[in-house]
Amino acid sequence: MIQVKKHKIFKILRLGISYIVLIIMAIASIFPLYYVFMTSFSNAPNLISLAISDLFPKHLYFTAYKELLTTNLYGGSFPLWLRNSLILAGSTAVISVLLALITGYALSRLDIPAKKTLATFIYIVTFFPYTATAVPLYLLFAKFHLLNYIGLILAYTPGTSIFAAFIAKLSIDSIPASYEEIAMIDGLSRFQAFLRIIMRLALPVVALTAILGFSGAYLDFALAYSFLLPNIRAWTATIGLYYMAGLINPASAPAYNLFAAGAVIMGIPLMALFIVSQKMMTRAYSNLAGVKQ
Amino acid sequence: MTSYVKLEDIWKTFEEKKKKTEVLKGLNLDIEKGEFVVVLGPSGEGKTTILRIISGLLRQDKGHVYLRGKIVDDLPPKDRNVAMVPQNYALYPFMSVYDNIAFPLKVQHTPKEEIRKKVLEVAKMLRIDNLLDRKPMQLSGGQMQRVAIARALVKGADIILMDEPLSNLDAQVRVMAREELKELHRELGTTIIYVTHDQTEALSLATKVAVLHDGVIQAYGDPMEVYKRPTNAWVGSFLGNPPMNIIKGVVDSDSIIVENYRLGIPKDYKDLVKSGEKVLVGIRPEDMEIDNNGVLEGTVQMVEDLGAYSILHIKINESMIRVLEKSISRRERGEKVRISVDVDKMVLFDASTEKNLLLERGVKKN
Amino acid sequence: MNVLSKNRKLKGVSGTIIAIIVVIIIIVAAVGVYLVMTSHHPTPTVSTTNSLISTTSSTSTTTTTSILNTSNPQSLMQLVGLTSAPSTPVTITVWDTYSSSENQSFIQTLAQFEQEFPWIHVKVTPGAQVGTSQFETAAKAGQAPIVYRDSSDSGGALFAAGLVLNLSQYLPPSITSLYVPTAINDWTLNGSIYGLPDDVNYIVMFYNKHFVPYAPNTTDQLIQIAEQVNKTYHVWGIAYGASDEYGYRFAAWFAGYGGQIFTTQNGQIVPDLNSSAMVNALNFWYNLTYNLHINYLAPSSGVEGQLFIANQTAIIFDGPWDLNEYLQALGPNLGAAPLPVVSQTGLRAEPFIGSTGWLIATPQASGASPMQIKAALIFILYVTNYQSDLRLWDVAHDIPANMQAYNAALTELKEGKLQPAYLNQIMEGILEQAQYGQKFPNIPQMAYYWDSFHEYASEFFAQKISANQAAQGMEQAFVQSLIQNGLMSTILPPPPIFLIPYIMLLVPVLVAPIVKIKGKW
Amino acid sequence: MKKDKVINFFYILPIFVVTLFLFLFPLIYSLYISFTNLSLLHFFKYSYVGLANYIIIFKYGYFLVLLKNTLIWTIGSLVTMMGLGFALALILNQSDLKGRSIFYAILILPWAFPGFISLLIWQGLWVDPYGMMNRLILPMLHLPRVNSLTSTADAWIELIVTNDWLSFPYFMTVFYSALQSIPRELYDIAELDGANVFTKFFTITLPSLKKTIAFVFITSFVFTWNNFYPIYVLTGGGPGISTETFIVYAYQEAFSYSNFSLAAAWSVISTLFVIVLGIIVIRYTHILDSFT
Repeated sequence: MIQVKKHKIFKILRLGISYIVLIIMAIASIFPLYYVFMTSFSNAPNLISLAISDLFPKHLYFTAYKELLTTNLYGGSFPLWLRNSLILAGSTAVISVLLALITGYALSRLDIPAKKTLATFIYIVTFFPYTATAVPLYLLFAKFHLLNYIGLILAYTPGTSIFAAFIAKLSIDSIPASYEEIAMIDGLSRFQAFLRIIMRLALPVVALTAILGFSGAYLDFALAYSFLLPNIRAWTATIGLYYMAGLINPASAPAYNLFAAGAVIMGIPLMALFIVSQKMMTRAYSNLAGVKQ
Repeated sequence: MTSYVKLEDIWKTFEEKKKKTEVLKGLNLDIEKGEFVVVLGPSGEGKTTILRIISGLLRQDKGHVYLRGKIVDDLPPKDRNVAMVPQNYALYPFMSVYDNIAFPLKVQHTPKEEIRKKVLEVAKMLRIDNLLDRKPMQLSGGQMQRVAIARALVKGADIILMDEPLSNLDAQVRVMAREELKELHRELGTTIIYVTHDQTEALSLATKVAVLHDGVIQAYGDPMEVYKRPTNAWVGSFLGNPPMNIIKGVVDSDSIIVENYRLGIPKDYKDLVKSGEKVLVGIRPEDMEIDNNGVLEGTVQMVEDLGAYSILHIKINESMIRVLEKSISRRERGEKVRISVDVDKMVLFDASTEKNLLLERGVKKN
Repeated sequence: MNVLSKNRKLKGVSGTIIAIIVVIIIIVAAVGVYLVMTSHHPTPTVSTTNSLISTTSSTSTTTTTSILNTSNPQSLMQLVGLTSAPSTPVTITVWDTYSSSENQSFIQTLAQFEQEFPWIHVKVTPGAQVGTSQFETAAKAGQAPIVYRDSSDSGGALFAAGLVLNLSQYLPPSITSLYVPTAINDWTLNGSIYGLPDDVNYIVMFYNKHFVPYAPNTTDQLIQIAEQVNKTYHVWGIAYGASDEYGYRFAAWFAGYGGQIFTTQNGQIVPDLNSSAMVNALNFWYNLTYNLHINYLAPSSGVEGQLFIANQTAIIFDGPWDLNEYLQALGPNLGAAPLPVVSQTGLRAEPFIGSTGWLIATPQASGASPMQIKAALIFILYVTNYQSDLRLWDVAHDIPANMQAYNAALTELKEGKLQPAYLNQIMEGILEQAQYGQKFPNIPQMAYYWDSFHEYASEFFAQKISANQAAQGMEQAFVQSLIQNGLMSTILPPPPIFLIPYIMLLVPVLVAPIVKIKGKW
Repeated sequence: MKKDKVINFFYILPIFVVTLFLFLFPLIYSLYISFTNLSLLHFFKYSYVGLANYIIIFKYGYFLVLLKNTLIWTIGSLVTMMGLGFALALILNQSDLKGRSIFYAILILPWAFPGFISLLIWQGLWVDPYGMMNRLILPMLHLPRVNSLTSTADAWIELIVTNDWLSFPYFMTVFYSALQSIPRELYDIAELDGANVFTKFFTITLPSLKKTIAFVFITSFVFTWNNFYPIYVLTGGGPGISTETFIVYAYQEAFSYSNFSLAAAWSVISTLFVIVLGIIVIRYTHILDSFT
C-alpha cells in the first residue's frame, strides 16, 4: 500500500511543479507584450513601461491606430506598405521553401560528387556575420540594378534555406524512395515527382521553412531600408512604421504609441501564420531526432 | 515469337563508400509476350535491381534493354509504359484509394469520366470497389496489396513488374492472393515479371521461372522442367523444399558407388558416363522411401513432423541425407533404417563444373 | 566495427581537409574575378523616375532687397551662371531628412519652387536618415542623391572624403552674408563652404515652473534650487543621464570649465580631452548624482523626457525638437533658459551650436551632369532663403539660420505674436542660448570623439574609474581611433614583435581539431 | 551514366550559386578590403595596406576583452536558452499534462510577435528604479535590483534574461517535436524494468536527442555569436565596453566610423573563431556525417 501511495504523491508533485512552471512562463511571455498593447492604445507618444498607473489605463485611445491607417505620405500609406510586406514575405517564404526542399532532396536522394564537402562548405559559409555582408551585398546588388524586391528576396532566402535544407534532408531520408519511383513510372519526371509527391510528404519541413522565411523578410528593417529607401511606394511595413513613428530621424521625439500600434497590426498576420503551421511544424522537427545514431 | 522483354548482357556494379559490389555480371533474359516470369533467387542477389533496370529507374552499366522489340536504354521511366507494384505498395497516404488508383491516369490527363470508368472497372475486378473513399492507412495488408495492383493495371500497361508483393502478407491471405494473381494473369494475359525469394510462389505462379544467382540466370524455363532437370547442383539444391540431397559418387561399370553402397545408373545417363568417373549424385527426398530391403542403410538423426509429411535426417556413413515420409513418421532418433531409391529420378552432375551431365553431354531435349 | 569507424574517421578527416582546400581555391579564384570586375571605376548610373505629386501652393510674402536676392528666380539663375531657363527639363534627386512635422513646411516650399522653376523637376525621397552610412554606401555604388540634407558635423566628414561639392567654387563669397554667422561657420571647413544651413540646433535648459521659481543663472543656484525641489516635492531636481551620454550635451559643461575638444600641436589637430576642465566637469556631475542625490542618472534621454512630462523631475537639458511634447504635457508651467554659468570658473556652459543644412553630392558620387549641379545649386539656395526658413520657423519652430528669417523671428517674439502667449517667453529663452554656444566642430576627426568619450564616461559614472583615469583614457582612446583611421600620423611599431603573444594564443585554437582526431577526445 | 551525374548536379546548382553570390562574394570582398584602407577618407581610391588593420586590432584593439565578452554572451545566453527550452519541452511532453496546446500557444508568443518592439519594451522595463523589473518583479522575488549603467554583471543579467525571453520558444519547439518522435515503446519497456524518471531520462531521452541537441547547438551558437541587436539596443556595449562583442564593435566601426576595412578585419577574425569552434563541435558529434 505504501508503495502505491509513494508513487501517487510523486505523480502529484511532478504535475504540480509542471503547472507552476508553465503558469510562470506563460505570465512571463505575456507580460511585456501586454505593455505593447497598452502603449498602442495611449494617445501620448511615450513608451509605457515606467508608471504603474499606466498598467491599468482609465481610457483606451484609438488615435494611434487611426493615424497609422489614415495618413498618406507622398503616396505611401501604412496599409500599402503592409501589403508590400506581405507580398515580399510571402514570395520570400515560397522561394526559401523551393530552394531548401530542392537542396534537401539533392542531399538526401541523389549521389553528387564530393557531397560531404559541398554540404560542409555550404553550412560553414553561413557563419559569416551580417555586419560584414551588408555593404558588399549592397554594392553587388547596386551593380546589377537589383536594389528592388527581387534583390531583397534573393538577399533574404539563403540564410533560411540553407538551415532548412539540412532539416529537409533528414525529413526526406525518412520517406521511402518507392513513393517517388512509383510516380516516375506512372508518368512523372523526377522533378515533377519531387514537386507533387515529396513536397507533399515533407509538408512539416515546408511549413517550418515557410515560417522562418516569412518572418525573416517580414520583420527586417536594415536591408529593406537600404534597398527600398528611394521609392516610398515600395517601402515595407517596417520602414514605414520606423518613419511614421519618427525613429528614423531622432530629430524629433519618437511617437512610440504609433510604433506599438504598427507592431500590433503587423503581429496579427504573423501570429496567424504561426498558429496555422504550428501543428505541421512540430512534426517537422520530429524528424530531426530521426538522425541516424 | 519475338521476345517482348529482353535483357542482353546486363552488367551492374554498386559503389558504396569506395566498396564496389558487382550485382549483375552479364545477365541475359528473354521473355515472350503474355508470360508470367518469376525471377527467383536468394535475397540480396539483385532481383529488385533487374526490375529497376527494366523500369528505367536504374541505368545498367553495360548491356541493353529491349521492350516490345525496341531498344529503350535511353527512355526515362515515364516513356517505357510499364507498371510496377513495389514491395511496400507505396500508396500515397494523403490520397484516398480512388485518387491513388486514378493517379497514373490523372498524370496522363485522361478525361475525368474515362478515369472514373476505368478505376471502377479495375476496382470491381480486384473486389475493392467498396474501399474507394477510404485512406490507405485504414486498409489491411491484403487490401493495400490489391489497391497497389489496381493502380498498376489501371494504366493498361501490358508489362507489369512486381517486387515480392506478397511478402508482407500473413500466410492464409498470401495463399488467396496467389490464387487471385494467377487468375488475374489468365484473365488479362499481360506480361508479368514477378520477383521473389519464395520457391512455392515461383513454382505455383510462374509460366517460366528464372533462377538468379551470382549475378547470372542459372536456369530459365518451365518450373517443373527446371525442378526435375536442374541445370546445376546449386539450382537443384535451391529449388525444392526440403532441398535435394547432393552426394559424391564414383561410376563403376554399370552402377555408381555412393558412400560404398551401389546404386544403378539412371537410364537417361546410361551412355553419358564412363566407368571410374567422379560425379555428384542429386536425389530428391521425395524420390526415396524407407523400406526394409532398400539399398542404403543409415541411422536416423532427427525427425521433423510437418503434418502432411515428415522429414527424416538420416546419416549414412559420412554424409547426411533427408528423406520424405508421407504420413506421420513412427521413427525415433538413433533407429537403423534401410532406404530404397527411385534410381531413374536421380540427377548426375559433373564433379568439377557441377553442371547437369544430361544438359552438358546429352542431346538437348526441348 | 572499429575498422569501419576508424576508416570513417580517417575519411572524415580527409573530408574536412578537402573542404578547407576547396574553400581556399574558390576564394583565390573569386578574388581574381573580383579584381578584374572592379578594375574599372564603378560607372555612375543616372536614375530618372517619375515626378512627385505636387500639393497646393501658398501665398508668397514680400521680398526685401539685399545684396544677393535668393528669392527671385532670375537672380538665382544668374547666381549660378544661367541667363535663361534651359530648353530641356532637368531632374534632381533629393534626400529629405526632415521629421514629419518639419515636412509640413517643406511641402509648401517645394510646391512654390516647382511653380517658379518649371524646368527643374524635383524627385524627393522622404525618410532619409541624418549622418549615417546610407549616403556613403549609395555614393560608393554611384547612386547617391544629388541633393542631401545632413547635420553640419557629418557633412564635414563627407566633404573631407570628397563626396560633397565645394560650394565656394560655385557661389560668390558674399553668400555667407545671407546666413547667421555661427550657422554658416558650421558649414565651413578650411575656408570653403560645403553646405547651406536651414536651421540651428543646440540644447537649452527646460524647467518646470511649478517646482522652479526662477531659471538658475549659475551652477550654485542650480544646486540650491535642485536641493530645494528634492526636499519639498520629493522629485528629482535634475534628470541628466551623463553616463548614457556620447558627449554631445556634456561638451557644454566641459566648455563651462574652460575645456576644448581639439588643439593644434606642431601643425596637427590633436584631441585635448585630458585636462583639468574634464576632470572638474566629470566630478561636478558625480557630486550632484552620488553625493547630493539631486541628479537622476537616467539610462536614456527618452526616460528624462518621460520623467519631465510626468512631473517627476524639475530640470532637464534637451533641444527645441522635443518642444511640442513638453508643451503638450506642461503647458504654461514650461520654462526654457540658457544653460547656467559655471560658478567655479565664471564661464558659461556653452552647448554645441550645430546646424542642419543642404549639401550637393559630387558628380562622382551621384553621377550628376553640370546642368543638374546648377539646378541643385538653385534648389539649395531657394530652400534656405528667407521665405522657406521663416516658414520652417512658423510651422515647426526650427530656429532659423537665414539671417533675415532669424531677425523676423526675433521681432515676432518681441511683439508676442506666437500663440499661445507663454510660448513667446519660452522661445525667447531658447533663442537667447544661441549667443552662448561653441562651434560644433565639423572636422573629420570629430567623428571619433563620441565613442571615446562614452566608453570612459560610462565607466566613470559606473564608479569603476576615477575622473583623472577617465579623462586620460578618453584622450588616449580618441588618439588611437584617429591613428587607426589615418587622421593622425604616427609611426606604427614594426609588426612582428608584439604579434607573437597573440599568435601563440591562436595556435592551440587552430591545432585543437587535429589533436582531437589523434587522441580520444 | 555520366549524363545522370550532370542532371543531379543541376539540383544542387541553385543553392550553390546562391551561396557563391550571397555568402562567398561578401566573404571574399571583406577578406579583400580587410587588407586595404577603405574608409570614408579613402573612399573611391583606396590602396593595399597589407596586415595594417590586423596589426591595429592586436596592438590597439580590445581583442582579448571583446573575445571574453563574446564568449560570455554566446555561452551565457545559449546555455540558459536551451536549458529553458529543453525543460519546457520535457514538461509539455508529459502524456498526462492537460491544456498542453493552450500553454504552447501562449509560450510561443515571444517568438511569434515582432521582435523590434519587444526590445524597446524590455529597455523600459529594465530602467532602474522606475522600470517594472526593478520596481515590481525583482523585489517580489527578493532579488537585488539590476542597474546596467553601474555594473557589468547587471548588464549581462539584463542582456541574457531578455535574450532568453526572445528565444526560449524556438528551442522549446525544436526539442518538443524531437521528443515526440522518440518511440513510446522505449519508455513502456523501461517502465516495466522499474526505471524511475531520471534513469528513463538519461538512458532513453538524452541519447536519442544527442544529435538534435548538437545540431541545434552549433546553429544557435553561430546565430548568437553574430547576434548584435539586443546588445546594441539595450546596453550599447554596457558600462565602457564591458558588454561589447566582436560583432557589436565591428558594427560600430563600419556604420558609425565608416571604417569599412577595419570592420571587415574584425568580422574576418570573429568568423575564423566561429568556424574553428564549429568544426570542433562537428568533428566531436559527427553531426554532419549523418547528413551526407
